[in-house]
Amino acid sequence: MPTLPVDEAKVAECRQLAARIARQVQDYIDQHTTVAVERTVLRLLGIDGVGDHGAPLANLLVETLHKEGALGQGAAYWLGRCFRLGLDNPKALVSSLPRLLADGGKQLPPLTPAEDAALRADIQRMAVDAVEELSRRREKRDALRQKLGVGEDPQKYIIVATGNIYEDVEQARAAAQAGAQIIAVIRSTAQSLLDYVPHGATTEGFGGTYATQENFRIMREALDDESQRLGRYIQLTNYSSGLCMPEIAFMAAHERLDMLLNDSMYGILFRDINMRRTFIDQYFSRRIIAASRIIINTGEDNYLTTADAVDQGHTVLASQFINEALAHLAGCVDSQLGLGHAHEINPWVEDSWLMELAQAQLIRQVFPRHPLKFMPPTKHMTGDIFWSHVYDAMFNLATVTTKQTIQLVGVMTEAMHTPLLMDRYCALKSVNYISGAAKHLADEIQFTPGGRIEKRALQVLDHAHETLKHVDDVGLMDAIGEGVFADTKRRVDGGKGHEGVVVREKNYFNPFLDLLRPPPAP
Amino acid sequence: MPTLPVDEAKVAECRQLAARIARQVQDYIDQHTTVAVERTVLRLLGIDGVGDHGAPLANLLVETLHKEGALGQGAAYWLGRCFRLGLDNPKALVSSLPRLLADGGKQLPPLTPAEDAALRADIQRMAVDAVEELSRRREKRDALRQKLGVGEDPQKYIIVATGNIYEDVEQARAAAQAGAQIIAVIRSTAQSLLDYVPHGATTEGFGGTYATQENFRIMREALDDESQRLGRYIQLTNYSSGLCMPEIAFMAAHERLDMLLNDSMYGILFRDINMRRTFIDQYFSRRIIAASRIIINTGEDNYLTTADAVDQGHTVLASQFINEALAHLAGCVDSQLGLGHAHEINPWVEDSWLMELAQAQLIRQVFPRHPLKFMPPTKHMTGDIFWSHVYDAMFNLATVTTKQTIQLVGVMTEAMHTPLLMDRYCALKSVNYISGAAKHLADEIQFTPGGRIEKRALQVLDHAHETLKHVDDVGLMDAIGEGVFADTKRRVDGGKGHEGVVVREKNYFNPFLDLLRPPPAP
Amino acid sequence: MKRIRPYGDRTDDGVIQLTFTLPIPAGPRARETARLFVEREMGMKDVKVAAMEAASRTHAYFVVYASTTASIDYDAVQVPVVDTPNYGFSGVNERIQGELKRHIVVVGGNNGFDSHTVGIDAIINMKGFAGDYGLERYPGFRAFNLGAQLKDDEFLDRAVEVHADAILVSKVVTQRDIHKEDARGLIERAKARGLRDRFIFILGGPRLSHKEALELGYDAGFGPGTKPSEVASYLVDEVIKRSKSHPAAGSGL
Amino acid sequence: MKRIRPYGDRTDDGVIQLTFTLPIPAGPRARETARLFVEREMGMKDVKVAAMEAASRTHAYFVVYASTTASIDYDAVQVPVVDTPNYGFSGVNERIQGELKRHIVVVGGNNGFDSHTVGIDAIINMKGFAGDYGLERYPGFRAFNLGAQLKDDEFLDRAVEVHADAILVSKVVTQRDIHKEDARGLIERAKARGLRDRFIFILGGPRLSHKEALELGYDAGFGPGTKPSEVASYLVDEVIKRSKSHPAAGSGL
Ligand code: B12
Ligand code: B12
Ligand SMILES: Cc1ncc(COP(=O)(O)O)c(C=O)c1O
Ligand SMILES: Cc1ncc(COP(=O)(O)O)c(C=O)c1O
Repeated sequence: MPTLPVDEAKVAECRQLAARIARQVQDYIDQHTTVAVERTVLRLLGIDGVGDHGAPLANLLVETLHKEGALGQGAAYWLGRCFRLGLDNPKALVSSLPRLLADGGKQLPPLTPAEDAALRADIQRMAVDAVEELSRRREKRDALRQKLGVGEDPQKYIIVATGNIYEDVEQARAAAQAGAQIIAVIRSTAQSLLDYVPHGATTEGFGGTYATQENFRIMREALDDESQRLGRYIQLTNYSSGLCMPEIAFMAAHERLDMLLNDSMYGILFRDINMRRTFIDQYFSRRIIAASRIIINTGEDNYLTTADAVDQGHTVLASQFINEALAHLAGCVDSQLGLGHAHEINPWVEDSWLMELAQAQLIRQVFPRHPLKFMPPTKHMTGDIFWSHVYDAMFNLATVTTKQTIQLVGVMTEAMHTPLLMDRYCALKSVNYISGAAKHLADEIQFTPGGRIEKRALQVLDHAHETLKHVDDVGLMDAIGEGVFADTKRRVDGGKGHEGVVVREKNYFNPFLDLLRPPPAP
Repeated sequence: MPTLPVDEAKVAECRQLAARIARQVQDYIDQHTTVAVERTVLRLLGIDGVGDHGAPLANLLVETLHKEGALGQGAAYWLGRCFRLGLDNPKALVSSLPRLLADGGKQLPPLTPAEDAALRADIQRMAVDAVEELSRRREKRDALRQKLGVGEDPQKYIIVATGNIYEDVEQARAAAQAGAQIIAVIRSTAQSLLDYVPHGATTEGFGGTYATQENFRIMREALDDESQRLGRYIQLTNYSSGLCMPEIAFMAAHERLDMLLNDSMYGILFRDINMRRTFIDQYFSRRIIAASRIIINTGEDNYLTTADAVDQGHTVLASQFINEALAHLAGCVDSQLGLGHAHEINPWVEDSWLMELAQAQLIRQVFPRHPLKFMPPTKHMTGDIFWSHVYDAMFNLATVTTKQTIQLVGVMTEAMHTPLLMDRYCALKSVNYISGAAKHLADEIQFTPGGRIEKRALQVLDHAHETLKHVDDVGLMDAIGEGVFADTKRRVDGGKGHEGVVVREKNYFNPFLDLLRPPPAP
Repeated sequence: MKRIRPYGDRTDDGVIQLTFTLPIPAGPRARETARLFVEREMGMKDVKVAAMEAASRTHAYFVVYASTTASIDYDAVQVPVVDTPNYGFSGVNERIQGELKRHIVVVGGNNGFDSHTVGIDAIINMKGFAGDYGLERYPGFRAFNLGAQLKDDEFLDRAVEVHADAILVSKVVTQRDIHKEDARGLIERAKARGLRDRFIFILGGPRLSHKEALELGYDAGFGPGTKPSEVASYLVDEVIKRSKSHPAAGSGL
Repeated sequence: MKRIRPYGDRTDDGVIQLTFTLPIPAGPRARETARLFVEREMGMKDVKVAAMEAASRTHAYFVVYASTTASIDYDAVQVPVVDTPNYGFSGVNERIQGELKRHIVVVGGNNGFDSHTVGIDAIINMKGFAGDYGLERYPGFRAFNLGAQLKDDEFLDRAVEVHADAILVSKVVTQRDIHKEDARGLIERAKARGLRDRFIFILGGPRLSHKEALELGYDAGFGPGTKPSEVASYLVDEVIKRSKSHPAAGSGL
């Protein structure tokens, strides 16, 4: 692989800065919970299904707890209380809970310490079972993956997005047959702004298909079948960032997904979700992810759609260090961190491709053990599909030249629509050709010492380092306020979902915070 | 530029071998002439126009001379004789000549030495004028080219081929507007097998447009205009190899063409034209080319359409050495030698693109001063235009990576038809993008020492060296008989046009053999 | 009348290229199906199936070249255009200072669930688009970028609040024509609130044109590649025109 | 009856992609012309002009997506196919040795002005095509490759001379349907000389199919990607079949 003379001391310093930045955020996280975290706890404890108007039971329960100011003790605690009252049918719970909590919970006399301990022990047992169930599912997934193998890097990741899970299945199978290794089902537009996860199989979406647990199951089942037919394991991913980040992480873990789009800041910057909410949510989601050894895909690639990739390339790297540090705090290991970056430099700028190589190689070297996710051009793609197809081809070549791990397959119709079946076929064929024709290119070239590529890479690293110093100075939340990332400014108390943030009470109960532990290294 | 550790001594040895091979052929050439050479002499001396049935006057005269066994003295001699008889109207000449030559030329009593000398002196004067006229035209061309500039390397060469010279003009202008720097007008299919050059402007062709002097003039006039509009000089090329190789060279020189497809063996291998005929013709054509400082494009790229590019890549290089040596013997200088090579390795072979880079870079280093012509994929192109467009993109990148001079622009519809206007637009846009985005890539990478690319390049050079040794042993004509080039075997006395080869008599007269001299270096 | 048809390799040859997928397995019968489909069902001539490949076990992918017999009367095609000249950055400022003598106030954003701000950012934010400064940079403009995912009332309220001359709406997501629905929705809400005539309504986005914007009830529309100076030029003329007919108070320069 | 239509993103949505050029300068009016052309003149729906660019000062280039309302009855599409199984190299040889018990003699070439030998070379020459040996390599075949630019009489004379069972014709250049003209010409010449039924006539090339070959008067046709073993398999069956009906002398094995 062409190697850049990266200053390892500077990289180490970046990591230290990021660790400090993350630690500060983590201190905030550790004192709070959110409606989404608590819904996830309930789901982990078996609260599934929907109420009369299609609202998930977990939502109905948590809303009640929140309205009554009881959420700071943890939904697990209240579930335990209900159980002790003999209320163990979830639907019954939903209808009884408001009454029980009314008027500051007068109907619920305080527990003795022994009763309290017993309650917690009961829930703890259930939680242990739940975590064991997740482990079994992780093992089942890993066994099949192990048996069939996922194929070589770069792994071809491609999206399906018909809105109808059954058509998605058709298209995912077709994509797998054409060489795809990872199927991503794009969510329906704006699902990430819904403060609940829709339920059941869905056939009407909007530029994407609803992420529901049943849809996950249907797709995984189809891919298991297709994997057997093709003799190679097809991985599945979906999107977790958003107002339901931890819930979707749970569903994904339960339905044996292999990866998740999961970023500590994407929701803040691109969906205007409140930053406190997002930080708390990402943490709990990543605890599940760490335990289920799901690979996360972070969203730094998106920064270059709003900010210029030449001027702001370093913000991608700076953010990757932060995402890494936050993920580590949640127990994720490097081999799970599919940090995102992208090939988004204005293609008509002279030597733009040299700059792409520089940045891609730099990131490869800085994160050597990480299953990096490399995003194709999107912003400068145009309706001229022939040219756009060539532009993607250059991205494909950059991917092999710098040995990226996960290759989001660029599709020539990016500027028009989510890919048609034929678009995907063309895109995969291009990748297949280039990955083979230039298979060992990375081994066969070196960068000219002191040349344009080296200089650009070192400059990006320098700027990332400076950015991290500044973020460390002002703190991550204020840095986001200044628009350090993605040229987008967000206020600490602005954005959606802020009302769902709750201070943990002294007696806050969430058994999973202890139980969710990374599995032993494989 | 990534540099290969090419053994310069071996390269020098290849050149010596090629010089010896060429010298042997040249000895044969120097004792012969052909109907095409003699027609060219007549055209140089002003015999233009066509007879009653559209046959060119030059053909009618030479046919008569040939039929009567008089061609060995040279058409120039006979033209002189006719002039001395007062026959100076070409049409009258055509009708009188058969009578004059009938019965062994009884009506033409032998000349005294003084008369003979006077005759030759008269023709010599005309020939001097003719060569001066060519010089003036060359200077005019060079002045405009100098003034406007041709733009940067690699120079984008693209074909037009509608069959109708006026539509060709439209399309050539469109191509120039889209960035083309060199326009090639493809000839009508099988024109190269016609033993005459059609006359006048033509509007009906067959997969191409007839190469006629008037068509050359029309296109050059349009391109002069377009050059002025665009503020950059658009070059023009056409095809000379074939049964009329020297005649087309003359017409091209006269009409200020910048380049010509002109190869010492293409006609033999790909049109089954007799090899003796071709060797003699190529020589005289190149004398004109040398004097007019036209750049030639040779045809080794074609070898890889009939022979496998992995196995037979070295035959391209071997042939380039021979083409170079033969061109030197005709007075051409290196800066005129657009030796042809191609990107024709089966694209689905692992590391095929690495082998392409190896060969392209090798040829670049072996011929550093030569305006190399790099041909895009043709053989493995398919009707899947999206994939084919990507395949061309990889060729485009190989072109800049190895700093080729003339880039034949590959068109995605290669497997279907000669390019539509829109195909050409798409093709040029791809080239424009890649040439800019990877502009300095050649400066910024090195090949890994001892790696796959290096090894492949050195192997190709070794094999070329061995091939040249073998050709030197058996002689070029017999080597062609064995199928050394293009996996195609041709017999010394087989193929078309053999009957047009004539031994030069002792008193053979062709004033241009002395007069056509390379111009002083610019 | 000048009827034209596609130019492939010669004037009027009508040659076009098509790509499509049929839900049948690739094979000789699929190839013939594709050919017949284009020839008989779509009515084209000289149909050449350039490629047939198996996009999946059950889908065949085709690339086809064919000649259409259709033609169109180019002279009869009329399309409304924004015909203001582009005065450029300084030209616009001069006209504002010299003629209008007050600021032009605009609010811009993207309503509905569409979260793309890139389009409106390109028009409003300082840095602008393709080297052409955004409205924020113009001394004669006061521009408020409200971002995306805006509720219609929020959008209109801000316009009222800042005494906007114009409302700039960006629509990027076009699936199932949601951009039209959202665009129309805002106009209807403005009408319902009696605000339609108070503002110049401008619509823009990658799949929009002036023509479509007019059809959706806007005063002007801008499509892909729009430069901020084009919008500024249109606005300065339109505001001057309107202030001549209804000389209203504006924020002084 | 199963009427099908193109599959874009959903079953039966009919979405196809088109590319074409119109001989008019690029601009808003050209864009509208393209849209109307596809919608009104070609009869498609949901027409989206994805790209319009100036291919030249006077030609606008378009990429369009649209939905066709056309559909086709797939069940009714019939296409003749060469239905011999592929016996493979050794399978063919076994059938020749075991059943036919004599050599199969073929001559192959490309007539007219078409100088492409690559197609016939791929079928006849030793090395064959895509790893599948050519007929020269089969012990049971005697194959003569006559190259390209053949005169019809030359071609037929050689076939007579070597007692060929089959004549293999390759046509590559297809401009203005010259391949059809040349292909038909050879058959007519054979008829005129009373030789049509003496040989199996096989036609092949990148733009040909079995169906078209039959229409042009041949016994079989082979298209792009043909492997020599497919041709060998067809030939061995056909020669066996014919030798059963007309047991003629052949060159012994
Ligand atoms: C950047 C981008 C994003 C960014 C947006 C960041 C941001 N803050 O805006 C991110 C990554 C967040 C994103 C997310 C999504 N995106 Co998006 N995105 C793009 C992308 C890649 C580039 C757009 C862009 O930067 N254009 C550059 C700007 C400058 O151009 P423009 O918008 O055309 O604006 C110009 C003109 O149109 C005009 N103009 C525009 N608006 C206005 C307004 C006025 C008043 C005027 C005068 C002029 C004007 O002037 C501008 C300058 O010339 C496009 C693909 C593409 N290449 O177009 C997809 C694309 C638009 N996205 C798409 C989709 C589907 C989504 C998601 C729904 C994906 C998902 N399922 O998760 C989400 C959106 C969720 C939601 N709720 O909306 C689709 C839309 C499909 C369709 N036709 O409906 C596209 C086409 C990609 C695809 N092929 O699927 N996206
Ligand atoms: C190689 C090639 C050449 C070589 C040919 C060398 C030679 N000795 O044959 C050279 C460089 C000499 C050449 C020259 C020309 N070529 Co050419 N050439 C090609 C090219 C690039 C590849 C063809 C190829 O190698 N195919 C590989 C073979 C194995 O495939 P195939 O022919 O399809 O054969 C397979 C099947 O069809 C089938 N098959 C074929 N024949 C037969 C016969 C039988 C009996 C059977 C059973 C099966 C069978 O089996 C084969 C194996 O699967 C094509 C473009 C392309 N990519 O297709 C252009 C192409 C065919 N050439 C073209 C043209 C126009 C020319 C020229 C006229 C150009 C010119 N104006 O100078 C000249 C020809 C002049 C003349 N008089 O004919 C055009 C034809 C356009 C058209 N549709 O009519 C093409 C499509 C390029 C283009 N886009 O312009 N060419
Ligand atoms: C990290 C991450 N999460 C989520 C998403 C998708 O989010 P949404 O469904 O909100 O469009 C993306 C899209 O790019 C992403 O990068
Ligand atoms: C050197 C050379 N001459 C001539 C030609 C074209 O010859 P023709 O007109 O015979 O097809 C080619 C085509 O590739 C060539 O390479």
